[in-house]
Amino acid sequence: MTLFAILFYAMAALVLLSTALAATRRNMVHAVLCLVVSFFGTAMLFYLLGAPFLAALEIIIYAGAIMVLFLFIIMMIRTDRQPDKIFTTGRLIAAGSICAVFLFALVGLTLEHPGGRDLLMAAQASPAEFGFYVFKYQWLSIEIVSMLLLVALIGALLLGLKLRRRSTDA
Amino acid sequence: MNWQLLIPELGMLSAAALFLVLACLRPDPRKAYLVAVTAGAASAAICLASVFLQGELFGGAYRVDLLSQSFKCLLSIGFFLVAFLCGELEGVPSQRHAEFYFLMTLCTLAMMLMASGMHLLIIYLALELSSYSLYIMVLMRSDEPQGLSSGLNYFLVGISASAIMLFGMALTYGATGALQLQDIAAAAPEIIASPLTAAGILLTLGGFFFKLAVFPFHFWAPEAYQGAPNQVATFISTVSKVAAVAILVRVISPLHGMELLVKAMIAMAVVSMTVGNLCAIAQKDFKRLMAFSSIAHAGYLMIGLLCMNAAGYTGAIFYVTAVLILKFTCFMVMITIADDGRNLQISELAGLHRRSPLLAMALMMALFGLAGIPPTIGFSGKLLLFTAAVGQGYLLLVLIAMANVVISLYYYLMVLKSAYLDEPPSELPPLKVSLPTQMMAIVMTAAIVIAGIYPNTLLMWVAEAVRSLP
Amino acid sequence: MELQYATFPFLSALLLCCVVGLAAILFTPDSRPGTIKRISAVFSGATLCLSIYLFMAYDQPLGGYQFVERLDWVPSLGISYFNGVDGFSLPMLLLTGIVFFTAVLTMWELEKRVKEFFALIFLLVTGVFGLFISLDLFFIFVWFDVSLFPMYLLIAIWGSTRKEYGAMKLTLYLLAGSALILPAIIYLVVHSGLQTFDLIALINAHAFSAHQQRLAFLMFYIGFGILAGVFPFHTWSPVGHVAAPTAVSMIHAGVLMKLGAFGILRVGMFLCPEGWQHWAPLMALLATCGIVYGVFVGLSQTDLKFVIGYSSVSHMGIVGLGLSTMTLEGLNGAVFQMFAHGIMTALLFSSVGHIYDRTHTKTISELGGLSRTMPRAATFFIMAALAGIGVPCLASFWGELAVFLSCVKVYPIFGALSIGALVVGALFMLRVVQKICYGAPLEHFSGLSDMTAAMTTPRIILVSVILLFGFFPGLLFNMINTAAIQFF
Amino acid sequence: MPLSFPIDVSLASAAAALLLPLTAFGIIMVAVRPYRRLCAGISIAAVGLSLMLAVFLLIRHLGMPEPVVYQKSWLAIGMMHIPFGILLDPSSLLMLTVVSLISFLVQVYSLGYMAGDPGFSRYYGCMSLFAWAMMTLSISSSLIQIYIFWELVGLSSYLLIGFWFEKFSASEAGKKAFVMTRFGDVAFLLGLVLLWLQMGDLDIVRLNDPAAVTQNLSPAMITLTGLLIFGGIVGKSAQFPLMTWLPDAMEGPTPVSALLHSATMVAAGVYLFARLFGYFSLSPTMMSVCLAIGTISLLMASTMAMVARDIKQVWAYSTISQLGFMLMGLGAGSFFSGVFHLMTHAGFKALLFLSAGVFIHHFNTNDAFSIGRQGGRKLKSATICMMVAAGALSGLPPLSGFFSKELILGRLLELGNPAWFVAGALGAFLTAYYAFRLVFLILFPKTGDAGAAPDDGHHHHQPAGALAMNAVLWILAAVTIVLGFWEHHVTTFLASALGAGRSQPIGHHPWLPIAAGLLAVSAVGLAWLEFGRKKARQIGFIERLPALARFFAQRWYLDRLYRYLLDKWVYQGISRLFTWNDKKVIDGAVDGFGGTAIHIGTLIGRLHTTMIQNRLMVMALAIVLMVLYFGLSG
Amino acid sequence: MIVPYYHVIILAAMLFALGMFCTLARRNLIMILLGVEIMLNAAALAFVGAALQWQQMEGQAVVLFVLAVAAAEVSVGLALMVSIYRRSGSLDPDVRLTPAGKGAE
Repeated sequence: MTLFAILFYAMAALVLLSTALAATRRNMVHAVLCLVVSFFGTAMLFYLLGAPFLAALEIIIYAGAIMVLFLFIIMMIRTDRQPDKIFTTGRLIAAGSICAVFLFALVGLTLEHPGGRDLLMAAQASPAEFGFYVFKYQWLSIEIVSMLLLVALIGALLLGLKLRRRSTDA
Repeated sequence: MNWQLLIPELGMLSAAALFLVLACLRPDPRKAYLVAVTAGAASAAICLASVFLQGELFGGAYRVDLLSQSFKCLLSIGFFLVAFLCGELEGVPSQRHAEFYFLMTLCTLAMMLMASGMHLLIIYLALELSSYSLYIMVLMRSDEPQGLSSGLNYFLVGISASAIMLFGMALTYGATGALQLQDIAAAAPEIIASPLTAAGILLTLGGFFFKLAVFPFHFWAPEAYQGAPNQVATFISTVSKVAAVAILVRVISPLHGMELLVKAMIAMAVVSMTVGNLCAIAQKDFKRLMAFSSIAHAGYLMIGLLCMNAAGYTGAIFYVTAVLILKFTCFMVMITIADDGRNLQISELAGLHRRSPLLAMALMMALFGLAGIPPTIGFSGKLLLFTAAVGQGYLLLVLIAMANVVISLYYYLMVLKSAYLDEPPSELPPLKVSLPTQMMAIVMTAAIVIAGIYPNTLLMWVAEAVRSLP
Repeated sequence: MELQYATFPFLSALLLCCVVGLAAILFTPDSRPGTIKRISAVFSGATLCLSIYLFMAYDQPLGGYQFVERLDWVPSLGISYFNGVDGFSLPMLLLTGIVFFTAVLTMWELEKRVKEFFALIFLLVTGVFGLFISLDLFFIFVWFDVSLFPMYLLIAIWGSTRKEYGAMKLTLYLLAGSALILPAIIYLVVHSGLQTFDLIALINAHAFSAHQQRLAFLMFYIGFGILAGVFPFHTWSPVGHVAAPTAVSMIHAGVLMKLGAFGILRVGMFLCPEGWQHWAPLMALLATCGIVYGVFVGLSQTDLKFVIGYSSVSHMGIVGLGLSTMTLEGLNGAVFQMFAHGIMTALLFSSVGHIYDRTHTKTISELGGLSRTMPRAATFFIMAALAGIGVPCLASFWGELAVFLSCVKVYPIFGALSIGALVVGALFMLRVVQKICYGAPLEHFSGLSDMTAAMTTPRIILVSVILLFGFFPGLLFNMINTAAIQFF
Repeated sequence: MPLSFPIDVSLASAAAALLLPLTAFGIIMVAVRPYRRLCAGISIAAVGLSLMLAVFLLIRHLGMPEPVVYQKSWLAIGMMHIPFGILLDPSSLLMLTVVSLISFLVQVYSLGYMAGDPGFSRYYGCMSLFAWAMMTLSISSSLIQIYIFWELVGLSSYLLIGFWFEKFSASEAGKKAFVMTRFGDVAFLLGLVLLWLQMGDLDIVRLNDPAAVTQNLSPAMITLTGLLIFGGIVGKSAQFPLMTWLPDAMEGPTPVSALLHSATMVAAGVYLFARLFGYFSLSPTMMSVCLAIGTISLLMASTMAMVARDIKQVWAYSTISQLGFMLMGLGAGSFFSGVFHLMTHAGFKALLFLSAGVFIHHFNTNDAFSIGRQGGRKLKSATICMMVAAGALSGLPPLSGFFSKELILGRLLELGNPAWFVAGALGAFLTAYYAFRLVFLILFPKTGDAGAAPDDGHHHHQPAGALAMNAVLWILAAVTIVLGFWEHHVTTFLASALGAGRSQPIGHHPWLPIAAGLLAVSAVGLAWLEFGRKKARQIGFIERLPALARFFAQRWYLDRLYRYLLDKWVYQGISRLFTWNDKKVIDGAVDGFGGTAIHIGTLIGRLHTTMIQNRLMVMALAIVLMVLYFGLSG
Repeated sequence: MIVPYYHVIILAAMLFALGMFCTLARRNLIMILLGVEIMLNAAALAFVGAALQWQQMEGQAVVLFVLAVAAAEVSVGLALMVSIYRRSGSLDPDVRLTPAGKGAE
């Protein structure tokens, strides 16, 4: 077992643990913070799996921007009015068993898959290479994503405008 | 790089840009409407003109052929038709009309990209683009609680489906090492036969099934239809379905021989049809009923897709064209009656035969078409689908589908009963139907009947388009 | 099978008559119901004349399909516009022409939504004519459905007792039948390997295995059989007939139910002879059940139209029995019975319709003494009832005789049972006649006027036809035989 | 150019005889219904001409050696070959003459009887229809043709019984007659079809040819078909057990009763038996059954007649009993006796009814006691004619009935078992008893002799009508008196009739005529003792046993039994069961199916309105299951 | 050489299952959104692993776009949540929005 492997498993454990915590925290602030930890772990995994640029982006965008946005909103909203029980027992069991079966099925499929047991070869995509690749071969996707972000922007704007209009009305 | 191949898309993009500019200028709604109709007509004309373009872009990631161009024609025609209905866009605040058209244009553009995309990433992103445009369009409903709750539903189901699809793509990519459709199909046979690949592809298809509203990805549909502005519901039930079929035909066609996938699709088709039709029986709201009927039609469309042969694809494409025309006609009638943008209850159709015989007849033909009764285009479509299915040996599936047709007939007849039979509680004035709407009703009725009696031309075109599949 | 191509497209002209009539009605303004009625009468009269002409002009010694027209329609699917008539379809055309014309005349006093009514009737009849002349499976199915779906509106708008329920039940039930027919058609077309819907080509190909034929025939039998009122799929019939307005009842019981039997014959038996052979005992059993069951249930009905509805079930059972015998006489008898029952039941419904229009009731116990109050209407009713009983020299006797003869030969027990049902059949018809026509005239009906001369015209036509073919059954049998003989 | 194609005179006149009444029917029903007298005129002229043609044919074919057959195909499809034919042989010619004669006379009589009735034209129309059907039946050349006209005869009977349809009892009686005879007809049809299938055709000449029959049919089959066909005879001739419709049929106008329900139509059954005599005689079982049924009917009907008060009822019972008597004769193997009795019976029974009709018409009552009390005997010609006819019915020499009865009794004697003869004699005795019981009741009323009854000529209707009625009575009376003396001529004439060759010889016992005469006279004497003489209490010996009298008066409770069976088994039993089944089971299943679909739809529809996560859960579950399936099957 | 490919997949599947669990079980709209984010993240991880297995950059490129999509999703989603919260004062997914004009402000 190489150092890489040890690191991988450790990070995997960290990610799983923090994600599990995030999924089960009653306090949403705690949940988001746990998730931030999880994303850090994921970024490490990205790095281990040869995507240093993505690891950076993961931290910047996911942990940095998105989670902070979540935090803002959660703070904006008074959380004390939330329902006391985060889980109803029935739903907990149902959701748990669905997820467990899903996991079981996927693991089974994966184990059967030919070539699944090959060890991964370590490789590294340098940011420059990566950027070059993306803008050479995937620029249509970039265009689409830019439009997507525009739409999201307009959408958020429209929703926000509605709110403002409502509060001025009121 | 041959830019000409992108002419339809570029046309749409420039229309979108135009609306973005207009949004800043805040024109009056009437003007925006005229621009939209013009843009729709122009884009339809452009698409028709560019129908015989052929070629590949981005190393095969973007394919322009007769199939994609035909779909683009359908999409732009659908766009034009929906834009045509926006003359009384009462469901959306009047100062937001330009943004509304912008989103609609962008959504259509995204669907066009889907029709040509050969790379899962492009397809995924285009799908997301169209979905997000639709989320926002649903949320633009001026009756806010309706819009919000349905938008929420639509959004949550949509992002879940998109996450599932992404994960499926990851699995597929992991198994085959490719994201381009041709390369996926070219993977080693033992990889193709592996259940993990099948599962990956199934989950990937989930995103498209979500667009098509096939069980179990259909849960957004009733709420979204009900809560969306009427025109948006029209758009979702017509144009969006065309796009879903376009992409499904693309994605599924290289995968023939995947037994597991076919089985899963059979199950989904059967459940969709049955759930859609059974639920529609109990509905009072016209749009909600249409939503469930859309789910059922998605089930019929699946029959064509799961045949995984040219006949099946021909049937599916023909049928989705039929659905486009038929659903549009229904919604046109509904929008004309509910001229203040409210949700139409089926009981409000009462006395329609007297208030506007023309619309009543159009509605009747459209409903019979949806039920698949000859001589309507809906029947020709079903015939093609079922012929393909029986050809593949799925007789039982066809019998189930026919049983569903009978169930569906029940609620279509209930609607018809309202329109033709019931008397309104108080005498209502004759409907004011504008001349263009009248013309449109006549054109649509004629199209329904003529394509039902003489489907040859359309059929030849579709078959030719399917032949251009790689 | 011989195909004689037509020099002039008479069959298309027949269809065109209906379509042009439909268009003419649609373009006449609502406000002129009189004109609409006249247009309807003219065009339906034209179809009648054409069908009579076709009947007379058919070259019987030559046999086979005549007046054939053919046009490729959807070549890629093998669909063609392919029409032709033989000895089975000509009597049906004649029947349709007669019933259609008389039904239009019967509704002369209609006042409610005249335009829509006649338009729908024309649409319906277009489908009926189309099915009878079509030799292409695609068109057969198309016409089949075209003739069914106007039914819903016709019953639901202009009907009476529980009309919405009846209309819905009838339409759904019948279309459930067509839900079996379409898969069966597709199944055969696909498995023939010919990629064609051409009925004649499929018959001549003999391409189907016994198993395929059995499966397909069963589907055809049930699918078309629902429309033909085959027990136990008959319950739509009384309910629907009770609800329907007069002309619709006439056309429906008189022509549409025949459509079902004709479908079994034309599609099921021609295409799947082995399937026919295999299921014939089942057909005989169900038909006998229908015959016996229909009369007994009819015996205790309180609504006049229910009684007639169940008599239809019973009479159509005779048709089914004839088809199941697989003998020349049985086939002849079945088709003859189809014709005779069509005319007879049209007469019954038109008389009842008139009675209902005047008295506003169909409940048997509320009627009485009509022979005194409305002698003409009552006379027509009695004539029809007598024809229904199977009195000789009225048309339906011959059909029944031929069917019973062949049935006793093939299925002695079923034959004996069906013949036995004649007693109850007589009892239940005469019971109704007695209750409503006989007895002292009722006070509150004394002011009612009898049929006007105009209203008697359609009934007189029907009675004359019954008598004509009652005295000269050969006119019809010889025609039918030209087609039936090719089976044996 | 002169028309010159060979016209067979016999064919032409037979065809004309058949066509005339049909034409009359058509003209009356379609064209001239409003003109009442014209209707009557047309009808009577048609049947009169037919009568003349029939007589002409009879004379022309006197002593013919072979039956003459003309046939034309009516319908020929596969093996279903239905000829329309004319078969002229002695029996058919005689029957034709009898039918046309009685029809003619009755129609003339009806001029008076039916005068003023609102349905006058309809009446004559139906009469013409009947005449056509019955005449065609008599000279039919094939069994299927007989069946067809047999049904038509039944139809006209239905129409005429229910002629006064406003009366519930009349319409009910018509229905009953039709349905009950239908019972027999169904058996007839079944037997006919079986026979057809075995023989290939139903030619009567061929059926009477023993060689042809035995070649094609096994003995068991002969018996089976024979019995089934006999069922039809039982129905039409009102024999046990299908006899109860006939007394009810008296609800029709009296001339109708005279014509249809005594003289001609009901005799069609017996006639059919005679027609197929050669065929039936091949099966001894069949003949015994016929004999037994005839005997039972004879005795049962006689007992019923002994206690009836209604004048027409009595004659109706006597019809049943006399038809039974004919069947006894035929069943015993004697062709001539049966046919001859059929003819004499036609004459005197018509006379009985027509004279009864005069009483009924005059007094507006059917009750014999009441007629007697109101001075029935004042109607002289009617009374005399009735006495003549009753004498013939009783078998008093030298009236026609005496001869024919004697023939039958003579044949019965030849049978091994004396019981048949005893039963026959008993029947004859009872017949004479009840016939004269009625005569004496009318002649010698016991109380309230209201002598104010007007004379023969004083009627409230047109004298012309009355004249017609009386003339007919006298003609028939003359026939009744003289016919018996032609016994020998008739038998020789009949010798060449179809099937007559298989007739068994009739025993000739010199004592038999005397014995028969004495029997009749003694029965009349008994009736005189009980009803006729001055001190008679007018209570018959049966009436002294009230239980028995009630039993007879209730027609042995046969009617009650049928009514019970019809109500309990058919209406409330099978019919109700089937209706229930139709509503609840078959239709219930259909509706239930629809209802369930709607219900399930509502339920699933509700799922679509619950919390979003429930729906996501279902979505996830479905996906997971599919993936799991992939995993398990992979 | 680091770890077998299927370990990465299983890890991603576990993450995905956790995300799904969060989405299905949490009675809070924001947590549902959060669950979807976890699912997207799991997919991204699977892509990176697959990219390494096939030694391609395509898979990594996808992840880049996934990040963008996630951002769009969160912006729209959170705006929606806030709207709903403003209207109903609750983030319960079972919330029934009151008709217009009667918002719980």
